[in-house]
Amino acid sequence: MDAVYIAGLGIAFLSVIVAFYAILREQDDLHRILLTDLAEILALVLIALVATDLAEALILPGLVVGISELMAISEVFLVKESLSRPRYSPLSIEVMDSAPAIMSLALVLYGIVLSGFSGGALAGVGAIFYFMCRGHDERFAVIETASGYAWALWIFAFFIFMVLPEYWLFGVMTAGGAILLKVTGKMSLVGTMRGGHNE
Amino acid sequence: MIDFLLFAVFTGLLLHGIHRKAIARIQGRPGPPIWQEILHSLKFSFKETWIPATASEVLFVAVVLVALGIWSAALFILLLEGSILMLFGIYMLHKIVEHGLGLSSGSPYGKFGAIRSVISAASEIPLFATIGAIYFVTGSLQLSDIIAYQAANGPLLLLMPPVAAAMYIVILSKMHYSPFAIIEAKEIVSGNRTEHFGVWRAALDVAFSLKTFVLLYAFVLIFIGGIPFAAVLVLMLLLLLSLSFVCALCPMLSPYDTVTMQSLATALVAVYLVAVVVIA
Amino acid sequence: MNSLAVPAIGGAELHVIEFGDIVNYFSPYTAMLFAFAVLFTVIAIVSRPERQVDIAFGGDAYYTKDIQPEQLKFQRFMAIACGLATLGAVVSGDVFNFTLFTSMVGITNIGIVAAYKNRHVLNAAFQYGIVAMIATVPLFGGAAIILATTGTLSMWELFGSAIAVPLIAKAFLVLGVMGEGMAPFYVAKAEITRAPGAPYVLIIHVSSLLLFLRVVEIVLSM
Amino acid sequence: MGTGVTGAICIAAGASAALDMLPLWGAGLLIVVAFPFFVVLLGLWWNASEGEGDIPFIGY
Repeated sequence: MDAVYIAGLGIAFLSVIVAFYAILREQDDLHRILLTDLAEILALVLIALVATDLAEALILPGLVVGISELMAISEVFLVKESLSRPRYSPLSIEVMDSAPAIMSLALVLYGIVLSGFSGGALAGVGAIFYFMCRGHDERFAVIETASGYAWALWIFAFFIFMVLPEYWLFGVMTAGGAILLKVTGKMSLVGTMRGGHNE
Repeated sequence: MIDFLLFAVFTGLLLHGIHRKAIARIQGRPGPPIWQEILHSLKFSFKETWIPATASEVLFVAVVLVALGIWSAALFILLLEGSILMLFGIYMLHKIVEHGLGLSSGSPYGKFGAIRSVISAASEIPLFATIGAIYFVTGSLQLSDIIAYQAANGPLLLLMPPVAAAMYIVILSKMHYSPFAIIEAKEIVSGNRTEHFGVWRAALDVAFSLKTFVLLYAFVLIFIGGIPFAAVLVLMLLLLLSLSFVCALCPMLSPYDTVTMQSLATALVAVYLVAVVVIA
Repeated sequence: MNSLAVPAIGGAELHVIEFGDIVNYFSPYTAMLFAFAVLFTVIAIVSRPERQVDIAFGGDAYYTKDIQPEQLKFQRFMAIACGLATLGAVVSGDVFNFTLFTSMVGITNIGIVAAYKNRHVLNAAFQYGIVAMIATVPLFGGAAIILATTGTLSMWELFGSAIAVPLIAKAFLVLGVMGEGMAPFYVAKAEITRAPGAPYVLIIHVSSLLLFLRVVEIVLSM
Repeated sequence: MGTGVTGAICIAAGASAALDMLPLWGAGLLIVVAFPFFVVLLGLWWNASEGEGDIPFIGY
């Protein structure tokens, strides 16, 4: 067994113990959610210590599961404490009224150049920025529809890989473009979540 | 096979009757005749039957069928000398039956029974420790292998008494009138069985008689080994009478004490298990 | 290629379902667990929830609680999701997939009761959720340690006698699954049981019991 | 009707297992599925009807 792995494992366990002890000590529920997230990250650290391609592939589902658990608990916490959503605009900075269009355009364009997951994330940031600044009276359903079709296209691309592997280039391009659209669409929804008009 | 099943049903009901009679005699009461539970089941099956208006109909009925199904399956696992891991699985699934019985009717008494059943989930863990210890010692979980091992090395009851004690506690916690039977304590009427009347109750009696038969039979097979069937029955009866003594002499514990006792038992078996592994 | 180690305690392998490198299999034991999970998922789909009767203290009045249709739909959806996650976990032939499905069960369990606006139930669901989340640390940690020490997550290789799985990894796996709702981490679950919607609430217990049964088999076989 | 069918399945399964026509686990599976229905349906078949009781309730 690699010495580095052992050392890493030791440090990770030390952190786990610290995190668990903190959760034990903490009384405030909100802080406990945050500390739980900390502990969850340590689970990912344990996987990351394996440091192979497989470990990398395992972190993503672990992360997704962790985030969804966190969201579920946060939602329960909101309802439990009957916290209402803020009604005022949390950010009002002048530049947010003048800059968004050109910034978002640049981000989206660069995202399209990158394509795939990271491109989608970048373009999505651009879209979020736009929606955050310009308000969000956009047509929710249209974005969702586009992202749904993109997803179907993505799946379709996988079938190309499976059934007609010789057209792999077409499959890659389809999948890359579709995931770009989908991640963009989904991330831009983040900017419009929580209230606002929505048809 | 069906003949053995029916035999087990009636023997199980008879064992329930003997259990009641023994408890009554120990407590200085005359008690009902030993075939009382058989008559009971028949009586319930003749009674007018419907489903309470507040109940979740499908679940209300399905749980009864599940109870019958899992314990018939458990009996066949013993009969075919299958894996005791599956037996353990069925025993755990019985917990679901208890929850389902209590929750499906919408009755507050049933609900309390179900909640208590969740609380007393600690009672299942000693069985896990039992299975683990048996696996480490005999190297197999097939009942046929365990019986063969005992034929070669003597009964497991003498080889690892703490494990047998753990299983004894597990069986005890499922007996009627046991100190651990908080889920059907009188202060919540009949606990999770309160709303199951008529045919449903008769079917549950059949299922629970199978349960008693299976648990006693399993104990004898796992810890004594392969002996003639008549001797098995005698041993089952003796085991039942010892359980009756405990049930008759111990008061029913409060839910928290029950959980404490069961957790302690689990901890003791776990310590023993670790010791067995370390020595082995 | 896919044949389980001969003394597999769950019984001989009956059928293998491959999704690429994700392999699921049925042995008599996992088939039994699978059948049970299917049974209760179907019950959750077809049955109507019960109407809980509550007694008003200080009189003979009582009232029944009805579940609103939207809440019912949400609960039922979550219960079905929970059933499917359980199905995935009990037949998984891959330790990491098992842990993933286990944590998914944790999420859906919170979801089943989260829609019910009762302070006690929500409080319990919150505490249960925290425990379930913390439990993913030993759960994923166990799987990661198995991967690091043995180089594989496939049960076909792990169940063989050639590979020794460290005891700590096994203990972590069991601890993780127990954190998803077994004794002694189940305390909050008893309060959750108060929520109406028996067929859905029942799935919470079905899933955690089946996961526990599965992890027992995995840990003993390794 | 159902009582008869499920009862027949149980008996047939038991008999064919005894005659080696079915593997034991197969017969067991059949009985496990059929027996619960048999018990419940048997009870529902012979239990009292939902009509008037034969002793009128006269109150306490």
